Amino acid sequence: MQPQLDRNLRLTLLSNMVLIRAFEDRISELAREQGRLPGMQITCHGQEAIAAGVVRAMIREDVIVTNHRSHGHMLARGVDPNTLMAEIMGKRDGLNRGKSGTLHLADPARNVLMTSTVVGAAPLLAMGAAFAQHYRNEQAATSVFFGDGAAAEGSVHEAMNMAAVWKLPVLFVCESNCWAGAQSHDEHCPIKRVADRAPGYDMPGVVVDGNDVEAVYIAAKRLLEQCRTGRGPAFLECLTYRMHGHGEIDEQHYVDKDELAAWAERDPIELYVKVLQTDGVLDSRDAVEKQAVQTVDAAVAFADASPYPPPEEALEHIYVHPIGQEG
Amino acid sequence: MQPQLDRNLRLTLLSNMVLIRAFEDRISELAREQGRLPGMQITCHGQEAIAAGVVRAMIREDVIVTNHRSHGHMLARGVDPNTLMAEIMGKRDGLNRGKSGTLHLADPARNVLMTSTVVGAAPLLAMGAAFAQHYRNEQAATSVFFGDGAAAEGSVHEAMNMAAVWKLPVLFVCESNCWAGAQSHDEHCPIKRVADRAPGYDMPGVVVDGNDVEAVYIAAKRLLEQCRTGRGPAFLECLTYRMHGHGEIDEQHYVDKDELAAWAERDPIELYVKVLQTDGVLDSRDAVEKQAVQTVDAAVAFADASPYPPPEEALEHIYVHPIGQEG
Amino acid sequence: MTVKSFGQAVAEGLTLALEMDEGVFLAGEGIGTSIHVNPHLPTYQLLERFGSRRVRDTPVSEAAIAGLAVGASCMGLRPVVEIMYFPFFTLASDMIINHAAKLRYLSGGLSSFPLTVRIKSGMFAAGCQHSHYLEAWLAHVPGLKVVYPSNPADAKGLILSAVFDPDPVVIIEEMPLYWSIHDEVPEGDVRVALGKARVAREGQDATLAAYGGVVHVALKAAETLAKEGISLEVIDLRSLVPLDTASVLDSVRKTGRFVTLHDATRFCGFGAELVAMVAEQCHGELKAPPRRVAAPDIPVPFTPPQEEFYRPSADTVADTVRKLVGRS
Amino acid sequence: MTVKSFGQAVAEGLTLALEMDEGVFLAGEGIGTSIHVNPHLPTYQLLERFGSRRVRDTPVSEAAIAGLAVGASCMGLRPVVEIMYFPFFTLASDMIINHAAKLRYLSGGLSSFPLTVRIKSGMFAAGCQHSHYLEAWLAHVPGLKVVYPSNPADAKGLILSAVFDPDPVVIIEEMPLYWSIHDEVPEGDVRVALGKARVAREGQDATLAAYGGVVHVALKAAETLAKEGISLEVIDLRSLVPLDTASVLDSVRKTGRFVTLHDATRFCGFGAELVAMVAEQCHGELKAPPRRVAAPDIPVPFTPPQEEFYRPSADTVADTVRKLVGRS
Ligand SMILES: Cc1ncc(C[n+]2csc(CCOP(=O)(O)OP(=O)(O)O)c2C)c(N)n1
Ligand SMILES: Cc1ncc(C[n+]2csc(CCOP(=O)(O)OP(=O)(O)O)c2C)c(N)n1
Ligand SMILES: [Mg+2]
Ligand SMILES: [Mg+2]
Repeated sequence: MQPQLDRNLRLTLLSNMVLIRAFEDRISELAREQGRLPGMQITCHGQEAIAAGVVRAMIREDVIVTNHRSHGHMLARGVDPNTLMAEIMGKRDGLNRGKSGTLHLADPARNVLMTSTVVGAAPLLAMGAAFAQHYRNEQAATSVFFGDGAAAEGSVHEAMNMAAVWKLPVLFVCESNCWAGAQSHDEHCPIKRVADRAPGYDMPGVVVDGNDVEAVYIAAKRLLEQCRTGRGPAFLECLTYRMHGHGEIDEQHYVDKDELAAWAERDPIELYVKVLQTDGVLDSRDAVEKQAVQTVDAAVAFADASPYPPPEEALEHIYVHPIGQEG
Repeated sequence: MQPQLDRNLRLTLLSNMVLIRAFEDRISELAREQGRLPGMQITCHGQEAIAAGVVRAMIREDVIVTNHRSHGHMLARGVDPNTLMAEIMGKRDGLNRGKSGTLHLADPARNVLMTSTVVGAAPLLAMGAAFAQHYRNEQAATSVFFGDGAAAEGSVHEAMNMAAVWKLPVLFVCESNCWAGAQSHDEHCPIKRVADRAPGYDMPGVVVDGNDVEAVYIAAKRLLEQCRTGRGPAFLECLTYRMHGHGEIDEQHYVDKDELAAWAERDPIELYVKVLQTDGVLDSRDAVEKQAVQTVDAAVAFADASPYPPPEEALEHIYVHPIGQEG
Repeated sequence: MTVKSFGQAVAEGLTLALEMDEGVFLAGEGIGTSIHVNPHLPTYQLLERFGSRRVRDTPVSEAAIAGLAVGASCMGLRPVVEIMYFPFFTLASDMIINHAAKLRYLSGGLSSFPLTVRIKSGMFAAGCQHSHYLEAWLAHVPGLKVVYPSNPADAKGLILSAVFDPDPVVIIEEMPLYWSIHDEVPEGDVRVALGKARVAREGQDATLAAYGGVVHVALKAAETLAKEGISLEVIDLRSLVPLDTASVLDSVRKTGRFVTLHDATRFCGFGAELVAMVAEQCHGELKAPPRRVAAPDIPVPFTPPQEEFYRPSADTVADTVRKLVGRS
Repeated sequence: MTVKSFGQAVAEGLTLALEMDEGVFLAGEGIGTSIHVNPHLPTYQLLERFGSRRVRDTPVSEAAIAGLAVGASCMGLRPVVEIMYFPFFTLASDMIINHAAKLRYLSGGLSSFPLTVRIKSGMFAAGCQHSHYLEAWLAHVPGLKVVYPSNPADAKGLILSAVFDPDPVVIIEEMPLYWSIHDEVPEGDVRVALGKARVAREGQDATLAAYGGVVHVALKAAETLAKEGISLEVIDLRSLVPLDTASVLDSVRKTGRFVTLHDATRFCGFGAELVAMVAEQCHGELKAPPRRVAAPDIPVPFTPPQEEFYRPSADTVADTVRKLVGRS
């Protein structure tokens, strides 16, 4: 039995997930409209509980490093949906002035420090960020999100090894969604649970149901606490399923329809709504959803109203002091 | 209790180790003579049992890939000491016409396929070689030697992961000699035994006393058998100690003298001589040693007699058909 | 001759190679089962056709993909491995640079490495972690050969030459060409020799050397210039290493003017080598300074107007040539 | 001013940086406890002096070393990390090329990465897996700065500028210089600005641009040539990015002749950029073709006579200049 969580927290977990879903639904729609969203769109449909659960378990000083499937992490962390949507559209008022698009979002003011879309790179960046926290003796940790496919990369190994040798405060969050592109788990990983590698780095490896937001929250909270108190890194594997294609263009011809349907039955939002309704915590699901849709409507309106940044601005933001104009 | 090995095999194990020791002793001496051996010399003093044990456990079709500490593996595999010594001196009659020196020896005719001195690279090369064996359905395996320090590299992780996913016939031989350069085990590895990572790749991880040549031989033989019969890769960690500096220039100021002395008590050759004498297998230790020294004397004479290759030969051996001269 | 897309032409080269030699196998991320179902992709349905022994989806593990190629080729196989996008080449670069390119040398010629690395390049609104034109890096490394086709026939002919070359060859494929360029492709095992440039358009007033997709940009500029009475010779290098220096220099000696064009950034790009070579060899024969048209020295931008800003255009090429011939 | 070795000068720069800013830390393989005990090594006794928090030996894990620098610098620290030998840069290259150099751009200027990467280069009878001159790779990547000192004062001054620069700077240190070059070094926090070349020797007949250890080779050649009445101007670039183009071009305009020199292989080396730039900018002002003196296009050989064969010599430089001025 999981301990009972605070009512407000539970409602926040739900509303975070609902907002993420509404946002990703809209991305999914917009991606089908010709010329609306530049590039391939990767959503986190089905993985909302991991974003909400882990991020709510973080304290303000904690830092996030994430990967190509980052919208949920950003929204859970409170990144402004307006600038987020504008960024995804490549607009001037985007979070990163249209320099990132969906793939490399950063909001350092909210400690969403960096995103890398090089698979496996985020854990190395996170290890470096956690080093800084450790170096400064901060009571803070870094959570890094990556996929089960990423676990094949040498970079993840090096990050875990160095974090472990130096006891750095990193929580490695592996979103095991059964796929890496069109490759299934057993095509890239010889063992069933990536977390079983954690003991090889002398760190705890915890496996949770990634569609159970409270389970994720509770595990993350405990492990982050351990990270913050000098006991070194930890590994949290969240079992889930990628409900959309790898990108919105991907029609998942390689996915077993029954498997997908079975996971749809375990939708993290539906599951949690049921729990909260049973516990009498949730009055109106509709209100939460309506609010989310309004937020997303506003974000799209904001983003649509923003122009593209000027082409020549492509020359900016490379160096702090542009070359030839140093002090 | 280990099973009793064949008398000839036991004597071969001993003579292999003794030859390696004599060779490395000579390298050590020559390294101290100004201008005799180009570059830094890395010997395998103290690790002879691993070379002899693993290589004797291999069949002729098996392939070796090795690293910067390779002389022992080469000699155990029957590489001609003359051309080996000449190569280390950078001479024209060297195994690789002076292109390799001590660091990148290759003798494909004897299935010593490749050496890489990029730490951690050998396991990737070995995985690729084992893929070829698997692809051709050969009943053969690849043994790869690397250090405990190398285990920190992402390349070793990627090699183990891919070999495991595809069940390739690689025996990963980790020579855990307590050091990586001047860094001790716990500065680069968060766990005591590197082999404890093997289950994370669904492969057996066996730890043996690397100074007990028969233990190494028996374990390697069993694991290689498994590799050759389609049961996938295996990991063998041989616990030992680096008895000389990282290179012959290294005076090991950072090494605890008592620790070194304790390991000297466990010299693999001395231990085995005692075993063989107790078992009445070894008639004359002196004869074995004399033979080895003669072989090494001859090797040095051969190498000394060989000139350096012509400078312009530096332009050769890049492409099979030199550019501009393609058929 | 049949008209095929660039991607289909690569596929045809790969198919032939797989048919002709049992030692040829393909490996890469999603080359078998892919999230993209597109008949213009070079490995489309090759898994179905040749099975997973010959056509192998790999883990997301670029160092291992390259290590696989180096190790297997040393054993005599002919691996053809794919690096999904050029920036990820960095992850494979130790294997390719320090091993594929050097191990034959280090062995004193005892070993050889008949491997092919296919690198997908180009821009597709994904930004600089997916798009980075690094061909100059590869060309700077002795031991590699580097080819860069611009059209379907060359793509097929170069991939065949690459696969059966005894040394490591890197072939750079610009993804957007896969479906955007269609042209005639000869049937059968028709190879294009490595190191032979092609005159894509004859001209008298200036020489332009390019490779890959921008050859079409150059041809468009040449078309425009022709209407103005300026005749631009366009040389499609096809192969950067070996480089067909004679073709370039002969043309420059004929026209007396030289310009290069590439999608890579200017500073230390491949164009620097071409201009340097021309400056060294044709001193006193040039009627105007040599010029480089290239991307500005910035990462590939994400947002569409900036991506467009990055890309060297036919207009820029035409303007540059006009200036060279004194007509601006 | 005190006379110091090149290695001691780097050490002095690092020491000052560590003293001046608590956010500066060093990391690398064997930079604290080393197998080499040599007072001319740049990190000699820094561990003893600053402790293992500030001076950190790492696992053999180049990607992690670079990732450490990127992550920690984004948090506001000033990491100074070492890549033991240049070929191992490949293993760190994803972090340096795709992250250190690009993440500020991708963030739209929100983040910055004040990190320094020290790469040890040079030849030392170990062969091409330990020696590979890849500075042209780095210079081709927008977002990095690249410096390459030739003497102790510059080494100290450039390392200080690098550490306190707000952007990623790579400094290439040629190991053999550590103990072979001694010269005066100013006391205290005396920085050498990034992007300012130095005229190492004035001359009138030809301009030679070089960087790192070969500056001394060039000076030796200049000495020989002077005796023959040929006056060679030697420019020590000090920094490849930003490049002090004005200094090079002004000198070329004065002398009318240009030659570059580097230890890297010729094809697509940094000399190609320099020659291209001069050819573009000084067309009609050159009295002779520009020239490159560089290593042949081969991996760095191991055996001593071949290593020597690889290395561009003062004799070759002198011969090249003699030809340029029509005196051969
Ligand atoms: C180094 C690298 N290789 C390949 C890719 C292409 N790629 C993008 S996402 C992806 C699959 C990643 O799978 P996983 O890590 O499980 O994350 P998921 O997409 O399932 O969330 C691949 C192969 C990349 N971005 N980076
Ligand atoms: C990629 C790489 N990094 C660093 C080095 C320098 N180096 C050579 S050997 C060595 C230590 C290796 O330790 P280990 O793997 O335990 O092997 P051992 O020397 O103990 O046999 C290092 C760091 C290298 N050759 N390659
Ligand atoms: Mg996944
Ligand atoms: Mg070791």
